[in-house]
Amino acid sequence: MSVHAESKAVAAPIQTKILFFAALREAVSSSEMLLPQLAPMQLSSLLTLLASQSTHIAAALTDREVLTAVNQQLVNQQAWVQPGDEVALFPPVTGG
Amino acid sequence: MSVHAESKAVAAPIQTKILFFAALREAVSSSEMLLPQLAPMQLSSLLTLLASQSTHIAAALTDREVLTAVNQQLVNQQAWVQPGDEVALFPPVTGG
Amino acid sequence: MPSAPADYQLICRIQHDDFSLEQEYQALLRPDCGAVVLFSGLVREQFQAEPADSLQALELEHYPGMTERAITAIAEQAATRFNVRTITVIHRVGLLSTGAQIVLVGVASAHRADAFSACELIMDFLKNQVPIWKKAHFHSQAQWVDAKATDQAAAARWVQENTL
Amino acid sequence: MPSAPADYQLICRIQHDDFSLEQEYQALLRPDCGAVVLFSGLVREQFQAEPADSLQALELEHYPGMTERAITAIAEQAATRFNVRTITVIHRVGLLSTGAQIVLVGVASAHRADAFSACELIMDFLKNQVPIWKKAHFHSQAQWVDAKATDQAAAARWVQENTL
Repeated sequence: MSVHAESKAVAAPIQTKILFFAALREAVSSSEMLLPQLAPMQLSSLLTLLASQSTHIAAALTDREVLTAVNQQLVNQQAWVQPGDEVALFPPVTGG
Repeated sequence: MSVHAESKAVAAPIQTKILFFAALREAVSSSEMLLPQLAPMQLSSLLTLLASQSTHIAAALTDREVLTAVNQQLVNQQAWVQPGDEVALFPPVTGG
Repeated sequence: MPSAPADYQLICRIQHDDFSLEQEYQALLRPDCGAVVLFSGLVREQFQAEPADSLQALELEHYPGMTERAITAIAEQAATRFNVRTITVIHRVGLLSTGAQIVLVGVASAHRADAFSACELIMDFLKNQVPIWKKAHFHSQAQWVDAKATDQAAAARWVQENTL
Repeated sequence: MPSAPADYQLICRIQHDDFSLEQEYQALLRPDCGAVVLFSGLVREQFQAEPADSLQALELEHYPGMTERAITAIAEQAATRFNVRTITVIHRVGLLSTGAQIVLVGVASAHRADAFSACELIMDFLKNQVPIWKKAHFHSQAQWVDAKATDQAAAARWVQENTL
């Protein structure tokens, strides 16, 4: 029983931080969300999971081009996200 | 006689100013010469005339690449020089 | 893959405060550098016809941490491809009025061609690969600035040249 | 043949005295310009091995009158080809020690690509078409600087692009 309890503790979901910037931050009305994540998943799946949280978020993600970064590196949606990673979603950049 | 005297006065040679710069100025040991010129001539002829003034000048003109300007415009040696023009001779430029 | 030379130096700052072009220029100078190229980007006047309005300010938002990482990676790419000694990138964030300085990119090198190329490459990538966004505040409304296709093309040309 | 826009402004000075990059930068700014590119050329350290010697100073000679005309023509060509508002060219002459500023080219425009291109074009032509010569003073001897083939190639590329 104690062994089972331990393995349950290991499998507990870790909070993956999702950051939103600029127009996307305004569209989702939030700059940061925590998404419980159990296992590695591709960014595309994580986005589907995120969109399932609310129609508001789903609309924000589909209404515009969204760039994606994992742990502060620009990546495409085939990239893998580990539980606890820092994921960022934002519109095309316009600095400089 | 007075008519002849007048036409001689009109045909009197005009001084064409020849300027030398940089390495060429040092080679001819002069920054400026005046060359009496009666009629328009091509720059190539004027350079031949100039070289005939001394072996020193002749050597200075043949020892290096010489760029040419007439009235402060870069020209090639087919350009025409009017009596009284400002002619400048110098090595390839190295400003900037 | 070649890496940036060991003696190459980068100054990178993201700040709200204004900067002094002269001070940054002096900090770039090295005895073996005969060429310095500086780019300064400013908030320029902008007018719109319908309804008649003019730009008051740009609001710049960024992604702290990733911005510095992205700029460092771009500068390192520039220093790897071109023979440069020092690079400075300063980008302001927050609310910046018309006429204000936004960004400074400075490069010092022995010869001019390297400094020009490195400075332009950094600016082109800064417009495309660094998480900074501009919101244009007009008197009657505010809107996020759209990314420009010309900026994508400008960055793409460095990639093409690289593969030649 | 197109000519430079009527509202384009040129500041051109040939002088022995040093210049302030900051002052010239401020003088270039216009409310409708979002981009300024500045090039500063300096006397860099130079060493020679045989006999061991180092550069003390450059001596710059020029052709008064023609220098200003040539620079004006080059700046006008830049303003005709690129959409720029203000151009500054300052070239120092006389004896300039190691570390001294030699030349400043500054360009202000609405967008960055025009300022970069105009500034680089002006520098490339300045190296090839303006009657200025450098003499390198080392401790043991002095020699006129030879024109470089790379500088000829740099200027030639603008001519090729023009005819495309």
